[in-house]
Amino acid sequence: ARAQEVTTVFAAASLTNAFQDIGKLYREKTGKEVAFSFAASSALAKQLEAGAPAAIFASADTKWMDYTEGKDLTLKATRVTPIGNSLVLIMPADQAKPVTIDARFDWLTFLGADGRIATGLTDSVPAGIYAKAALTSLGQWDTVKARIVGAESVRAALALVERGEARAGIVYSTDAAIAKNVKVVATFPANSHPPVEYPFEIVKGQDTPATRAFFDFLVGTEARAVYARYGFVVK
Amino acid sequence: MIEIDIRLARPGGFSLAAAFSAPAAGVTALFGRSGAGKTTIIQAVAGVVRPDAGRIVVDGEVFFDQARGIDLPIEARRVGYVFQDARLFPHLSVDSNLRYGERRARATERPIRFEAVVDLLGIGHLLKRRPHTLSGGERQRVAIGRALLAQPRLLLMDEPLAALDEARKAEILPYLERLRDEVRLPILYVSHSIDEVVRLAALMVALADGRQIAAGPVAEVMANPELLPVIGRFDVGALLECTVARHDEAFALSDLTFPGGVLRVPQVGRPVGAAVRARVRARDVAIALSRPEEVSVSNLLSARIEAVRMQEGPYADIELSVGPSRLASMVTRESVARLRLAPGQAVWAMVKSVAVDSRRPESEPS
Amino acid sequence: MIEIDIRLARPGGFSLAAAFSAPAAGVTALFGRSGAGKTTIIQAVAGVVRPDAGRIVVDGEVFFDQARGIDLPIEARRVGYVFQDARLFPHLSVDSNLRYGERRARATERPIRFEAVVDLLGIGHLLKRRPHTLSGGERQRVAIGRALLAQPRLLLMDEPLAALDEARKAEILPYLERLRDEVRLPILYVSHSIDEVVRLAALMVALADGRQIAAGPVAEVMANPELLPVIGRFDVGALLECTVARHDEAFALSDLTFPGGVLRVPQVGRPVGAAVRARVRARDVAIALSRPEEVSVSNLLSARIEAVRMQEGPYADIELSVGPSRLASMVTRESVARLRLAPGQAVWAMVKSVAVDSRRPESEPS
Amino acid sequence: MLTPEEWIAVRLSLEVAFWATFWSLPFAVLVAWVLARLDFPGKGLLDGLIYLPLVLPKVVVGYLLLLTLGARGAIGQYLDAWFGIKLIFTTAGATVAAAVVSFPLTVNAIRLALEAVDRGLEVAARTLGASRLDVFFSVTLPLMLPGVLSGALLAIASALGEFGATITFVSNVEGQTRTIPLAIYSATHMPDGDAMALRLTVVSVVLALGALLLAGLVDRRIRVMIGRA
Amino acid sequence: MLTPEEWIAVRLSLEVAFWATFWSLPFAVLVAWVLARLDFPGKGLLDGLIYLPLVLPKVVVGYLLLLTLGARGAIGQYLDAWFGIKLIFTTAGATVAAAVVSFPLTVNAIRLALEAVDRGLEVAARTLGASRLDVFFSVTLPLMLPGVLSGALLAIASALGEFGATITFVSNVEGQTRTIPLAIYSATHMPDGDAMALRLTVVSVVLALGALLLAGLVDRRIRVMIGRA
Ligand SMILES: Nc1ncnc2c1ncn2[C@@H]1O[C@H](COP(=O)(O)OP(=O)(O)OP(=O)(O)O)[C@@H](O)[C@H]1O
Ligand SMILES: Nc1ncnc2c1ncn2[C@@H]1O[C@H](COP(=O)(O)OP(=O)(O)OP(=O)(O)O)[C@@H](O)[C@H]1O
Ligand SMILES: [Mg+2]
Ligand SMILES: [Mg+2]
Repeated sequence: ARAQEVTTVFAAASLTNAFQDIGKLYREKTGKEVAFSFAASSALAKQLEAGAPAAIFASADTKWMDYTEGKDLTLKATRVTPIGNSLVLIMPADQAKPVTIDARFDWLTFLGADGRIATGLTDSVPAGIYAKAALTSLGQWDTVKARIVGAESVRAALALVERGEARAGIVYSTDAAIAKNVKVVATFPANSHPPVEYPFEIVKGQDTPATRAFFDFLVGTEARAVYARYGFVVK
Repeated sequence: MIEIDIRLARPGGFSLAAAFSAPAAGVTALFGRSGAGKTTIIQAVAGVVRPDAGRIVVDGEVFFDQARGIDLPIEARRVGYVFQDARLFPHLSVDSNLRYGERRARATERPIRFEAVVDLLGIGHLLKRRPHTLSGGERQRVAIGRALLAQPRLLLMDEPLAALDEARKAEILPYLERLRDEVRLPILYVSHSIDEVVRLAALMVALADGRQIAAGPVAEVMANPELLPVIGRFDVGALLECTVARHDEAFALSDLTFPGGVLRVPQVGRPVGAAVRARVRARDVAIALSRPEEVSVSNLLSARIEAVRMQEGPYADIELSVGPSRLASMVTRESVARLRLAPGQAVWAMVKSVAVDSRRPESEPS
Repeated sequence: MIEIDIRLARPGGFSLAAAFSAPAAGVTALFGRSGAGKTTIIQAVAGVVRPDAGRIVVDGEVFFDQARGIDLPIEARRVGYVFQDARLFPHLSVDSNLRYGERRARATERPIRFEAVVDLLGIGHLLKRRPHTLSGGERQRVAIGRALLAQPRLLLMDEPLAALDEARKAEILPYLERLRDEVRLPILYVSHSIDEVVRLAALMVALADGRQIAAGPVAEVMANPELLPVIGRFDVGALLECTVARHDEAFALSDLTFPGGVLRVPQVGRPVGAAVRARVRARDVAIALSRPEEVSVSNLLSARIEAVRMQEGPYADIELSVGPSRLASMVTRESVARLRLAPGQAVWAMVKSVAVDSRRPESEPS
Repeated sequence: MLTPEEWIAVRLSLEVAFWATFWSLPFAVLVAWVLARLDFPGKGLLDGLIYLPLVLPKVVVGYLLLLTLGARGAIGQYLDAWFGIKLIFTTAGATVAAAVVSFPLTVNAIRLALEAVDRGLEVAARTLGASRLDVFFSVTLPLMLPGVLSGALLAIASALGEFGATITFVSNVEGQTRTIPLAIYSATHMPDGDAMALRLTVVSVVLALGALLLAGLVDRRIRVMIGRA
Repeated sequence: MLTPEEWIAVRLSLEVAFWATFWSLPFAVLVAWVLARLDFPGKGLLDGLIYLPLVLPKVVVGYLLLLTLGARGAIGQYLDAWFGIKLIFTTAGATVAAAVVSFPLTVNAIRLALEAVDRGLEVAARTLGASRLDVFFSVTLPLMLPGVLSGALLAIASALGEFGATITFVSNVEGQTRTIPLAIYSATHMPDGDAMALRLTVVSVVLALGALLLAGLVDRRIRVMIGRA
């Protein structure tokens, strides 16, 4: 019942901080209610498919947005991609020393005898998917594949690095920014992987003025400031 | 009228076949050695065990009929079952255990009253207790009370008094007699005590290894030599059907006439003219060749020796006729030799009054 | 030597205080009405229930001593406990149940043998079966066997024979006697059957409501009028300490001398000169003013009336002396009046041979 | 101590745990009874079906719930059309998810207790005139209460910890479906989330210990009541 | 039918489920016995501790395992240094995660069965000369076997379905820790993963039904053996 009165936004879990701040700003400014559901983009997409009455879908990658579009669940015409992210290599703060990632980077020396790289699941968690793409395009995937450990979320990968269980991690710059005890030691070349983008769309049948109002707010200047504060690449 | 005709086999080799009928009121005793199949029969009547074949009819209602596919559910049979193990409900107080069946009973004309049962069984002080705090005998008494208060139309009692002391038994037995007679409650009764059986039962079914070796009036069945080891040598005896002739209030004695003579026994609680049954144990009957004078023995019956049977050990069984009635006497073989006892001889049978058990027989089997 | 001196209270108001000692070999009977505390005492000896105070010492080994803080664990006490409920292990076959204690027993000089026990109890055909397929009596027999085979140094038996038929009892009792005498196994024995008690026990402890009302040799305790309702009027009697004088092999009789006379009884299995005890029930003793001739009664003892006590109902108790020995006779009040029986009178006591139980007494209490 | 958001999550968790247990318990008792006392073809299948939510990753359970009970789901569409029951996004849905996930645990506990009830007592009750149903309520149920209680405790505990099925089925909506575990999940995606995650974890533990303590007291009472103390 | 990767996941799942059950069962029996038969201060705490893995989101459980048993963890560092046992990123670690998560379920089932064992029989065994330990193995354990079996089944089932704690503690390393649930999880997060998810779900269900069937047979045998059939 409540979903009718308030605008419900489906957002990828990695947008949690930013969207909550933006939601607060919006409430203060307009007095209107917005509700968020933060989960994996895939779960949200499936829920939309099952008829979940959300108004806006903010995905952490284009694949799932394409999926909902393909199922005619979200309005292609409304797609905006206001923010992106960059992929970085992190290490525990006490072992960190900057490196440069390119096609000649010697991962095995960098990792040592049994060092591991933690990242998201390389076939399902966006950060992991991008990491695999980047390493593949650098021609190094087969070398490091065995050293990759896939976590359930970027946060879990961060924890592994923070604890020193993994020697390094591949995460988003936004994640690295909020983590303690880790340092960014390199940024993956932007051309080594498809751009990390967060497409937003309005859900079919929910294109009401209220939805529009918040959707526009999400890409407005105030929102962009918030994105920037959390380390997103604002376009 | 209770008609039982059942066959059933248990895994492990035991098989049972029994067929007997019992009157609508009165006690029928099931008798036999341990493992003979007594409990199995009771269970079949209660509906706890399903016979392989046969039928069970109580008061015209078919409990079970294999041929017609009838098998009345346990609760519809309204039998009061006193289990060999007490089976009290552990989560209920003694009081609630007693009330369990009472609350579920149909209204009856002459309900068995709670207070009466509690008094009789001497469990008033236990009402608030839980079963696991009761002694073995206390548990059994509560189980008897619970079965009675369910206002059953048939009582199944599986060695109900085995765990009780003599005094308690002596109190409960007359009550069961009253139930039998006044409420006209038919009772199937398993007991190893021939005293209880003789006192309560009109009919007796004797079992051995699942076979029914005899069924009929108690006196007849008890005469069956196959039963001797079960009954025990010392409890064998004769039953005399008597009529109350006279009461001697001063000495608390009664005279009973039976075909062939008079027996003087401890006072029976029945009016003059009433029928009673007297049990005279063979071991309590002595034989004299001439009428003994000035002895404390009150009953001196003129008898004739019908048969003399030498037994194992020192024993000899003497069969006596007193008029048309029969008596049995157990003496030593030495006495037989000393007195030269022989069939046809006229003798005196000496029976102490105090040794005669007399009981009130209920309606006899048809 | 078994010394018991315990006090304990149960929630619900029951409290127990008992103090008695029993010889190192022999049977001590615990007697009393349902709920008197018999099982509780047995449990305390087994270590299943912990007394609030007191001590329990068996053969010099302290099982329990509240003052010294000793409480031997159950398994260290090596008591063979036959429970009022059989408590067979449901997951083991009868055979394995029997072997359970045997396998854990210490080596003893005269082990109780498996085959002997199985034969005695007639459970050979049940060995492969599971407890839940046994009848009530079969279960109890297996439980007895299991306790015996644990080669205990003390046997605790809580109404072990109540569920058994007379024939089976008659087989088991002599075996228990043999155990008592040959293995010199002390036994604490709870039974409602005074026959069993008299037959087996040297000592008797009578309890009422947790109080110990009497303890001592069976004959003395049984004379206690408080016990009459428990024992039952018909089982009262005298015990005579006798010596085997002569065997009459032809008639399978034995002559027993006792201070004051001779008793002729069914043959006892003891050599001439051996001590035996004979039980003469009051109800089996008749009185004659002159010596009766030509009667089957083999024992005519010249006696003197010591006391005449009128009882309720038709009964009168006559106390007789035969030389220095005492006998009791139960007659009707009418006979007292008819024969004008009075203290001081010289009479003849008539005792049928077949009515005398004689038993082999074991080492008497100290 | 806790932020208002956290309080909401705690309240919601309690609500979900309570109602999930409340609704699933009678069914669990019924199913346990059927499995323990009846024999029928297809019993094995039912047995298997009941264990499914345990065997499958909770995310899959949530997904299956979504497919069946979602607004467009096989059953869900009728729930909405006929009864106006909406599960997706709602506390009711979260309750369903928690109940389904805990169901095998509850059934198993109850079944074990039920199987330990002496059938001889049930027979005795029937000879005293009680119908099967009556016997169940007056004898069997009281005697298996410790198992029911244990089952309820398992249900509450697993409802308090349920995450995967809930977030997959009914998403993560504050005040509606964001129970403590989902709030912890969200917290881990916030810069200052560690403290919040820790607080909520502690709350979970305290709630569980509370439930356990309460269950312990109730259990003691039940055992005294049924004479097994 | 299944891809080689999927076969690896299936084999791994079976291994993990088997070893997790195998190792946790004796401890579960011990703990259940302690909880059911002993009384000591702090028993409530132990009881609570055992329920924790059930109450907490599995991800939190995994995180706590990481903190304690990781290579740098409070205990984990010594496991490595002293015994050379490495849990993180290994099948052994996945087994530990599965065992920890299923432990409360196993303990609970065993405990219920244990509490139903008639103490009178234990007393009888002791009068026959059996020590407490002997009694446990010769009387108590056989009589509670149905509960142990039921506990084992719960352990296997929950190990087969365990996801959150495993992935958080030991991550997803193919051939080491990538069990069926992890593979399914990945599949459900791929737009074209439905077919794979479905295949693996079916495999899970088949495995569970197989375990159940086997348990059913064993259970019947046990019941016949202990005379409760
Ligand atoms: N656990 C208990 N809690 C409270 N009272 C108990 C408990 N166990 C026994 N009692 C009470 O203690 C008294 C003695 O019990 P006990 O079992 O020793 O009797 P008993 O002499 O063996 O009787 P019976 O011949 O009926 O077996 C009884 O009144 C009984 O109700
Ligand atoms: N469930 C069962 N499976 C196999 N055999 C059984 C089963 N129940 C009883 N029996 C056997 O059937 C026979 C008759 O048992 P029943 O219980 O009727 O004997 P009973 O006459 O009551 O003996 P008791 O006086 O010892 O109680 C016994 O030999 C017993 O071993
Ligand atoms: Mg029987
Ligand atoms: Mg007792």
